[in-house]
Amino acid sequence: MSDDLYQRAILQRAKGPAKRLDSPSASVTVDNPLCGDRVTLDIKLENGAIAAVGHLVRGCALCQASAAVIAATLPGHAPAAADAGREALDSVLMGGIAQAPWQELAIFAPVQRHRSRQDCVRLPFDALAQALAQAKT
Amino acid sequence: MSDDLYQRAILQRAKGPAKRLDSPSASVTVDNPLCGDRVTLDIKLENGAIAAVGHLVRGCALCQASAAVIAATLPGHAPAAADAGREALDSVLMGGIAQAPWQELAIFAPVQRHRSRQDCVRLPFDALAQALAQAKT
Amino acid sequence: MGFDATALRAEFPLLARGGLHYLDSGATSQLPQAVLDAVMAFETTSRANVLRSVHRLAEAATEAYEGARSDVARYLNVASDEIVFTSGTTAAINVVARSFGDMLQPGDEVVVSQIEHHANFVPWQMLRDRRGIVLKALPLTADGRLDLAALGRVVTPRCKLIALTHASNVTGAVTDVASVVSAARAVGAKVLLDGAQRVPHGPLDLAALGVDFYAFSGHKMFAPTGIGVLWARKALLEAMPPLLGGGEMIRTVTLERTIWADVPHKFEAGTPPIAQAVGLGAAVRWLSALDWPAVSAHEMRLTQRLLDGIGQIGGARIVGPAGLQGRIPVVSFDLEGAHPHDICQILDGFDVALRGGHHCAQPLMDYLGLAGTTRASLALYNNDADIDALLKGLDSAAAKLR
Amino acid sequence: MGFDATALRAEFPLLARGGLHYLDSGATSQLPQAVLDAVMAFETTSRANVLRSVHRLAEAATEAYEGARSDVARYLNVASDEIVFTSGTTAAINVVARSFGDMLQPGDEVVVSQIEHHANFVPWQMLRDRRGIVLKALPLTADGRLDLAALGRVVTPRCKLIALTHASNVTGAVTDVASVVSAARAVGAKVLLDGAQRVPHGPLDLAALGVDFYAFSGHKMFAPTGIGVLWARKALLEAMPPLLGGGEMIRTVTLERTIWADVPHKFEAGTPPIAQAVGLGAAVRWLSALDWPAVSAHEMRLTQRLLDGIGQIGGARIVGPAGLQGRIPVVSFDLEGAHPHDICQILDGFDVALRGGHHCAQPLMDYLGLAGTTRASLALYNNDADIDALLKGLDSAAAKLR
Ligand SMILES: Cc1ncc(COP(=O)(O)O)c(C=O)c1O
Ligand SMILES: Cc1ncc(COP(=O)(O)O)c(C=O)c1O
Repeated sequence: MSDDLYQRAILQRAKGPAKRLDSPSASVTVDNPLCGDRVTLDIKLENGAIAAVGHLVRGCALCQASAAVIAATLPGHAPAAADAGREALDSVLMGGIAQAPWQELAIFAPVQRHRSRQDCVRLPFDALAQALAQAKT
Repeated sequence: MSDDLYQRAILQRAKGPAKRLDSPSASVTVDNPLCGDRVTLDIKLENGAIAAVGHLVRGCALCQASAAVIAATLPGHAPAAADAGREALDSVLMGGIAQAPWQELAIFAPVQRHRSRQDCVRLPFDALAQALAQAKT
Repeated sequence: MGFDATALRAEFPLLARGGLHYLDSGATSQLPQAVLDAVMAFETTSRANVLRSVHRLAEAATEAYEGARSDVARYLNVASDEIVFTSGTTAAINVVARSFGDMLQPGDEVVVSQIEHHANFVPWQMLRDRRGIVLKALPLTADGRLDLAALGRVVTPRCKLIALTHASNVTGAVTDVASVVSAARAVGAKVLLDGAQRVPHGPLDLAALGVDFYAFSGHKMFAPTGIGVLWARKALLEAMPPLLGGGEMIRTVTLERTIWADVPHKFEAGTPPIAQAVGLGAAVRWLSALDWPAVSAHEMRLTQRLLDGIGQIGGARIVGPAGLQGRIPVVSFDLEGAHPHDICQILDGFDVALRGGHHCAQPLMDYLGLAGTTRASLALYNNDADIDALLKGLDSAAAKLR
Repeated sequence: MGFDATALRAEFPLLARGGLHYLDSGATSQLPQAVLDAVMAFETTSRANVLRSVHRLAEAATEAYEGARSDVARYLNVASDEIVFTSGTTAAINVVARSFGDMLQPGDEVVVSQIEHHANFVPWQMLRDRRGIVLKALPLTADGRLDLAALGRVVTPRCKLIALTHASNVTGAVTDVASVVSAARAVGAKVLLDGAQRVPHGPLDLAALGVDFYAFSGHKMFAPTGIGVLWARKALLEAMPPLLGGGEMIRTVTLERTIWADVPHKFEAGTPPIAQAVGLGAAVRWLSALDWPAVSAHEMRLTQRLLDGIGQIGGARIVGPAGLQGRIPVVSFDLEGAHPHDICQILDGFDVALRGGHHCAQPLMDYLGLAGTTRASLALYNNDADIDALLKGLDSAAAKLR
């Protein structure tokens, strides 16, 4: 019933190397109080676009994979793509599809049936939103 | 099931006139916190014996009847008869019999099956014990 | 929809067995099969701790528990994150008396009334003794209602809270909430209603009532014992410190300090009464499906019969309002020369369950000059046979005791 | 008497349906049919409020409720008027932290430990912040036991209370109570034990333990949610002011002042969790009838299999004592590179219910330097198939996640 969560795609992302940025425009750490997960997200803005994303996760595979998808997808896009990512994730978690450039979020479709785990996937997006807000000020 | 409590004997005693003493050796008022019942008992000692008992009850029929039986039984007896009365009542409430001079307590035999009401019958005996203790000091 | 009194009564196993005229629902109501089934189903298919584990049982338990919170919120027409599960009315009011009360300053005033149940009286007296607040009691009118005309005099600018019963467990009188709320608003005070007796008699619209706190128990509204509800406006819950500390109510704990979880969890320390909350959810769903105008008409028709019947017994006197206006189906009376416990005991012999005594309202009894009253409290499952048995038994008790 | 593990498991409807390896009993245990039946029988034949009315239902309810108190007292070998029913361990400890705690003076000391569940930690931290007491935490040994050698240093003459867990919900370590009690006695301090994890594993002799307060929950010991117990020595209960005010806990109430009822009722404000207490009574009667040496041997044999099996998984490490000495059948472990929630989720796919996370013991996690552990907690109904399924699933999870 739950094993489906741990498909190759998610696990590969989760196990991929995590990399922090050296001189980020903004850097944020957020916690999930329930499970103690902790996500650190760095972003670098250049010419109004996101040049790079760094990440470090002390957390579960879902959380790690989610942060890794952000780091892989976002560079080269405008900050507004972050909001689109959040919406794409919500859509996937409700059984819908993810619009470009966030198609890879489809790997989280099985989480739809595991409500208690949805926050794990969302946490990196919370960190992302906070980092962008920080970069703006 | 419960109607048996209100037999003629108990009701007659309960409805009999209550009379306070004019110059008691001791007078005590006790409350039953659960139902708000209140018993006042006066005793007069003469030559080491109980000469008279006065009583006033704001309470249920069982409580009134119990006080009335005390007032009718005790005069002329030594104070120790009060303890015997307590024992006789306990005996009746456990299905046993009441020794002289407390035979009339047998009217309370049906209370045996109504635990929540046993304290109603006991309250006047509590007041009696306190009044005797007061008279001694 | 309509309403079939016989069919409805048949849903209550304890009553369906027959042989009992249960008129003590104001103390504790009976349980419909739907609630018994919901609790049983939970305990035998979904039992686990909530908000903690990720396995399927824990997910099911959490969903059932949080689902109950939504059901209750719907019954009250409020948001579900304003619903705090407690162990009962008493616990709910005590939370307010501590968490809100301990934010008050010496000299601040709390207004209760002389008709309150001890649950809405003793906690405020304890607060008075702890914090040096001033505790005032709204007086009563001659027919035993709150004397709302006195509000202008009793409620001063130092008043921070008016805490009143929504419906009296002794007289059945329902409080006119609108005038209480406007008196409170005039001085910036909050309003708490003790809804223990009101909730079994139909859905509520707390938003429309305009109060700030509402407390009630499951066991009086066809739900299990061990569960109750505190509803409060979210801003108040957020401002109030928690009363109890422990698991589930924290965000982070270190040796040095603790950060609370969001509301409502901040007020739900420890494993909550999970199965009981599930039962409460089932009860409000069951209640919500009823045709309430029809149910109320049924309750009131029986109440009228009761008032009329008692009025015809020599020496009997209704304690509280004598009519149906602004009342729940709770009727207290005094039978001259007969003690309430004797009456109840004799009625038990007629298979009628009543309650006699001070009903946890000693200040009211002092005001009335009575040691106690005899009370018949009805619920939607009562029927004409119950009233017949009561009146017949009362005749006999009166003849015997007087 | 002996002990038939298969027959015993069959008494638990949720488990008897099959298909689930429930190893999360440390969070909440399952219910045997005997307890379900007792609650159902009460609700459908004796449901009424207690200590209030004289009708037959009320008499039956009062007898059932007070009978449960006697049953629990017998399980603990104490007097029944020292048993206070609460809504759970958390509520029980909070009562002590308020009622006993608020009698302490600034500068007085309370000693807890770094291994405590938040339920036995946060209330004392709140007391510290409220009353200015000094809160000290007993450190741990390398294998995650209480460092009792530190007692001499940590417990000073200003110490008024030592509040420790009887058995850890994370490591399974059982506390050596005798040395705690003697350290307390040397300075006149009281001892509170959090027995939440200990009570499901057999009857207790509190008199012999020599402690002053004991707290536990029904839901972890095969009884309903919403019920718990605070035991305390009578003299302490008599000296402590009540935490909650309301009905049932008073002798008399006037507008001016209130006189409390006798213990234990002074601490049971409002309608108690009646049906839940009846369920708890049934649970302790059911537990008392078991052959405990045989049950313990069964629990320990499975625990040994678990310890051995986990030890054979590469990268896995037991958190806490590695042996059977002084432990309950609760086993936590860390699997390098794998997050507890991922492990639990994958194990759920093998029909195995585990719990991962901080287990409401964040100070312990800080000490261990872990975000959380994965925990298997056993009860008397577990069997070899449960252990097999767990170990098989763990192999698979380790292969997948690492
Ligand atoms: C050791 C310990 N203490 C206290 C508690 C709290 O118990 P409850 O949540 O039932 O109040 C628990 C269980 O969660 C526990 O394991
Ligand atoms: C008006 C009122 N308030 C409060 C209570 C207390 O409710 P509980 O005993 O369920 O806490 C009751 C019932 O006894 C009541 O009738």
